[in-house]
Amino acid sequence: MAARKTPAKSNVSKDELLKYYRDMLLIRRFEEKAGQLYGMGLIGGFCHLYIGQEAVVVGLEAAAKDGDKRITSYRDHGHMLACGMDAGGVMAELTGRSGGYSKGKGGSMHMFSKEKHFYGGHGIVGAQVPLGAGLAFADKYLGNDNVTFTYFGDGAANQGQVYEAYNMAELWNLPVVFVIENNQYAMGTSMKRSTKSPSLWERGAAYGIKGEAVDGMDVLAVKAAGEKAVAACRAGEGPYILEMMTYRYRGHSMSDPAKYRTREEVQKMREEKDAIEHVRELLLQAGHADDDALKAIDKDIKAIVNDAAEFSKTSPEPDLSELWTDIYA
Amino acid sequence: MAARKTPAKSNVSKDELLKYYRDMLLIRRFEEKAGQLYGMGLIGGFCHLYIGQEAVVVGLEAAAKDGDKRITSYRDHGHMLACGMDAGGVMAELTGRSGGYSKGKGGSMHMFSKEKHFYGGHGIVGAQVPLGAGLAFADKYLGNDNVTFTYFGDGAANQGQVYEAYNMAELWNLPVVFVIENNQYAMGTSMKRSTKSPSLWERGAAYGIKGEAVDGMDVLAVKAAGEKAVAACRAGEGPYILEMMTYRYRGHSMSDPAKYRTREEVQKMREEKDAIEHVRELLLQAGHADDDALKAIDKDIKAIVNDAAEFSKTSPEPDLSELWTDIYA
Amino acid sequence: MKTMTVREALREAMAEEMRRDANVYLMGEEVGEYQGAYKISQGLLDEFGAKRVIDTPITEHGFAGIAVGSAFAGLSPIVEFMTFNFAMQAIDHIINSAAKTLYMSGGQMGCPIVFRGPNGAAARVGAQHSQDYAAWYAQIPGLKVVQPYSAADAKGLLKSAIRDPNPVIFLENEILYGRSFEVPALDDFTIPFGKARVWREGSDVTIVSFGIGMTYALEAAEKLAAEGISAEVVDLRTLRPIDYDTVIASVMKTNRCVTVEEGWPVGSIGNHLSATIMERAFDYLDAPVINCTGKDVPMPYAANLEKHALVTTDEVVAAVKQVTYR
Amino acid sequence: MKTMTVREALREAMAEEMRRDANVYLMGEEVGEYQGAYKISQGLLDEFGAKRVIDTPITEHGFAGIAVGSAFAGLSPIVEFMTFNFAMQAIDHIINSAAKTLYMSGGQMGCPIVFRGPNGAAARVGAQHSQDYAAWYAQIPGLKVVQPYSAADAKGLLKSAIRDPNPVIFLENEILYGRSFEVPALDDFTIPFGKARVWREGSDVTIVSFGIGMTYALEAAEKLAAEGISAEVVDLRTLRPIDYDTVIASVMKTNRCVTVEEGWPVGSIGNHLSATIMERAFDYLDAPVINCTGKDVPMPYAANLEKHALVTTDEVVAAVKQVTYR
Ligand SMILES: Cc1ncc(C[n+]2csc(CCOP(=O)(O)OP(=O)(O)O)c2C)c(N)n1
Ligand SMILES: Cc1ncc(C[n+]2csc(CCOP(=O)(O)OP(=O)(O)O)c2C)c(N)n1
Ligand SMILES: [Mg+2]
Ligand SMILES: [Mg+2]
Repeated sequence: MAARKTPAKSNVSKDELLKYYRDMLLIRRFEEKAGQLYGMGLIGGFCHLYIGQEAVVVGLEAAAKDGDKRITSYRDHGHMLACGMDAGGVMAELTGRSGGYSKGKGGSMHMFSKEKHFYGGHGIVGAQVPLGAGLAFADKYLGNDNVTFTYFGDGAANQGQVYEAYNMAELWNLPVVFVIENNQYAMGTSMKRSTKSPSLWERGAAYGIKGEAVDGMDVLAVKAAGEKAVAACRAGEGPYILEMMTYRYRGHSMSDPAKYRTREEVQKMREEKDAIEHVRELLLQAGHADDDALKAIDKDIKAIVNDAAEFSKTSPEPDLSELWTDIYA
Repeated sequence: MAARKTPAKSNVSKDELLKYYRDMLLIRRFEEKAGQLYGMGLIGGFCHLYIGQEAVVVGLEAAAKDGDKRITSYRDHGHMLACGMDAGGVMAELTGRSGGYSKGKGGSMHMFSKEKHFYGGHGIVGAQVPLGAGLAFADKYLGNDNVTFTYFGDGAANQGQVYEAYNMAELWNLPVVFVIENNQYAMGTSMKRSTKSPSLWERGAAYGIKGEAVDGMDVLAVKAAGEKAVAACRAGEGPYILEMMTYRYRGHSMSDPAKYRTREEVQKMREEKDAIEHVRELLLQAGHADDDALKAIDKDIKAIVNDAAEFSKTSPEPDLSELWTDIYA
Repeated sequence: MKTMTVREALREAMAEEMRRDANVYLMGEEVGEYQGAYKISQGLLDEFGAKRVIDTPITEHGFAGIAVGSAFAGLSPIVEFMTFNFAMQAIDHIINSAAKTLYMSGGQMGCPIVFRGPNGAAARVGAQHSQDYAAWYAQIPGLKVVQPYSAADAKGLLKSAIRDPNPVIFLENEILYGRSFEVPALDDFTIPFGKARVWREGSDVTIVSFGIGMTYALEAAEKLAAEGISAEVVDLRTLRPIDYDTVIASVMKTNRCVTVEEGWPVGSIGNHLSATIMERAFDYLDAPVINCTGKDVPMPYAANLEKHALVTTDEVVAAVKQVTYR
Repeated sequence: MKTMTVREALREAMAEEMRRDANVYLMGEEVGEYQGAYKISQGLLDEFGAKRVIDTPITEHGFAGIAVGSAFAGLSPIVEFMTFNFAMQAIDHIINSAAKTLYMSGGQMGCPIVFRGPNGAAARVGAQHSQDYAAWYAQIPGLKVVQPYSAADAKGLLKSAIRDPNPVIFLENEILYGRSFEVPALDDFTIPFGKARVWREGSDVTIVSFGIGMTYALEAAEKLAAEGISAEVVDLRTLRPIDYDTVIASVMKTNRCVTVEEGWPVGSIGNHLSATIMERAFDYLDAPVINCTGKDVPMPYAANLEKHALVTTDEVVAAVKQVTYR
């Protein structure tokens, strides 16, 4: 991955920078806590951590307006926190409790919030791509100017339904931003072992879709690209593809020892490209914050995460009658 | 469609030209007869005629060697005749008789010949594309230099599984020629109503696959392109995509009144681009044949087709016990 | 009452519901300019325009997913599959996205959508175009499954399906499209799900069927009547929910039952009815329930074989005679 | 005899058959360098190389189609689906391409292929990752369907599946992978399809199950024995073909039957057994056959709900008591 370029004219305000810092940190600490709870046996099944990729969702949320929608895969905790869903509600879903966003019935991979326009949380690799195009279809049908962010991975990008969705999204000019979170691995398969395509976003060009690759470890670059994509969509020139070059620090899921890459590779990413560290430096360099201020934020975040964890342990299991509800509306 | 260019140096021999003429004429007359038998109620269900597209299969067969494989959709009569399958066996399958290639159990859409390396005859739009890549996979696995011709339509070209197959075919360098028979319509949907892609073969480029568009109404252009594609595949540089610009004169199937295009459009194609007429002119111009010689061929072909029709009427229906055979090998 | 074909009934149902609710739209291959491969949507493009009658590329997986997504966002799509054979391309969205999401979201994310199109055998279209998916879909919690026989039921049930807040699989049949029936001439005629219809009362045996299976069931009942056997004929109409009570009540009266469907035998609707009737009315059964089904073979093309591959009226008559010990 | 896990048994079966026949190859997501998502293919890449142990992109529809095509051309692929939930993406190739082509080609075009992977619920993986497809696939003529319980059966049946000239659906179960059983230490140990195994003889009731369902069946039999009820436990092992004779013979002896499976109730294997037993052994039945199945709900994530969504041993015990009128 190329070295980070701070945007030429960084007209980002102190408050914005601080917000990105907080939001990314919340995701990271939340995920670390989720990892701990998993280790303690409080979370079961699959649990896919977002650590390393925080700048993608935080940068794109900065480009979103109220009413915009988002949908993603099973690696969804970051997306939910970034769009303002409650950390306690998310964590309680991870522990399968009644206080979770799906009353404990969905788990880590399947959460939703109508209020925050978060449409899941989908377990089938690639399925969210046509679904996301469909959310955008609805907005176009209803005649509003909302945009849908449809996130998927580099592995998902090989699924045929992605290209069916591309084709129709362009044919119908749907206001959807396809966000490829290219973290370079699909489970143990590196991108170069799954395709000879040099890039993923360019595949959309054959369908007539504009797109670009973006440094997904740089929240400002992400935000800038997001604003461009969103503007195109709102102007009726959607869809748009953003390929976010990013990296996950942890294994694919909790059970993955990640032997398919070296420790050095991960270490290098963390050291040279970490998205949170980057904003931390920007804050310090610009004099927007000093160590104490940042520590205060850390403390805040820790408290939020601890409260979420506490809630996720004390919230009761769903009532057994819940087995039979929500099958039909 | 651009006006036909006769290849710069046409080094095609008399015998070859005569063979293309015969082979194309056989397909056309066979299909006309099939249309008649359908009208008489001797053929049931779906029946998709190949009239207009003859140059595609005849040109590509001229580029094939023994051992090469072919697979296509339900619009398969032309492919079978072009690779040397018996007209009587094909027609008897259309009438559902025991003398048909599938003993009457497959019908127009589902015929096969191991001997001629014809792998069907598939009814699900797009399904033959991964199947064809799989045939090529087997040849590569077995270490021979056979090539597989995988035919599909412009409508099929939107199916996601095509891109999944492209990706793996290129990743594994499979010796497969993907032949898009772009007859400009998928049932009643013209290509411009189904995609904003300006061309179909170019979609393969994003996966790293070489390809080109070809005048599919010109058997010599088809053959030349086929030879290039086949050579690449045999040299281990497959896959290859050929987008054949062609046209079907008849409706999609026997029940299609084809109201989605004008009579004039069809008439213009027939008059300006007809593949058989083209070769006929070449033969006459070059003095390879006179009217009498061509009439003799016509007569020959008519006899073959009439014999096939006769066989397809007299061949008995399959024995009722056949209901229960061939479910398991 | 007015006489109309199943085709017209389906079209009327869609047109009426589209007039009633601007969020209802129709999407599928050739539904618009071509007026439908089987002309079910004839005239709808003219009336409702290209915004609401949408021709798609041949990409079932993709457009089913798009339609489901739009339903999550509040629209009420009707997705036409040219036939249900092609819905296998899209079955992951039908099952995993449409049927399961309400549950996975703890009740938040409803999916009001209708998937409709011809199911099962047409005439002479071979193995890949003739599969009957009734039993498969009926297995899935989160789906509702409808398979009408008559035009009245087609109309009333399709209107209910479009209004239903859940994903509904609406299984039509190509052979039935052209059949005419009496349909109530009401302004707003709907039929609730989960109510079987007794087409014919009888005392000696209960014949349970649905969809095109009813053709054989009614023909058989007619033949049996001529031989002095009185058959009660029950049309399930919906396969999820199933109206068990009507079936059980009838079997408790006749003490005998034969089921009829065109689909394959293993894991069939008939199997499910047999098991349910045995569990709930064991002591009332004077004979085993017999399932008349399509044969356990892929559909052959040849005319003579195809006829035998399907269930036949003679087989139903024979089964009834067997359970009535005649 | 040697003790090994189901995981090891499956791996040995593949390794032995790959040694035996150079045309057998393994394809799927993460089967090679990662050694299998569930480590079933551990070591195979090392032994057989990348030509025969092939990592694919995440494109089930595409690679299933490629594998089927290669089978038409004479190879014998083993396709691993990371789980059978993802096989829904590829189900058109499984049904329309693999299962039907021999018939459609009048016997010319065989398709020797094995589709294998974990089926049904694992632990806490939610609704989209927990579906049991046994009954769906068992419905399809042209497929063979295997669902082993023990390691010995896993090994012997997988070896038979790989040699079978037909498409075979081989349904494994993640929970069973780590369980140990005795496996015959033979050079070439195969088990024929269509032969049920009687795990436990008994006289009061027949419990029929397969796959992980056997866990509940055997546990229930143990508990029942303690209460003086003698249960015969039959493991179907293959669901297409089904060994009806063994089941019927047992029911004719015990006069009572309970079926056990984790899958959904409607159109279940249990339903099929109920219907078949009723048709073939009606006069022998002293009580209705009861089907114990997974509940008619999508799989919930919460631990307490998940436990109840699956079939339980207590339910099997209760069903047996009901049919034995205790
Ligand atoms: C259709 C399907 N196939 C396989 C899987 C198993 N699986 C879950 S995640 C995953 C890898 C996806 O990688 P990518 O799309 O790059 O996303 P990432 O996990 O890196 O965020 C696989 C193979 C699945 N859930 N769905
Ligand atoms: C998956 C699937 N969807 C729909 C159909 C119905 N159908 C049969 S042919 C056809 C049009 C295909 O057009 P194209 O690929 O251009 O081939 P052509 O008929 O022009 O040769 C359609 C929609 C089908 N057979 N399979
Ligand atoms: Mg990835
Ligand atoms: Mg076409």
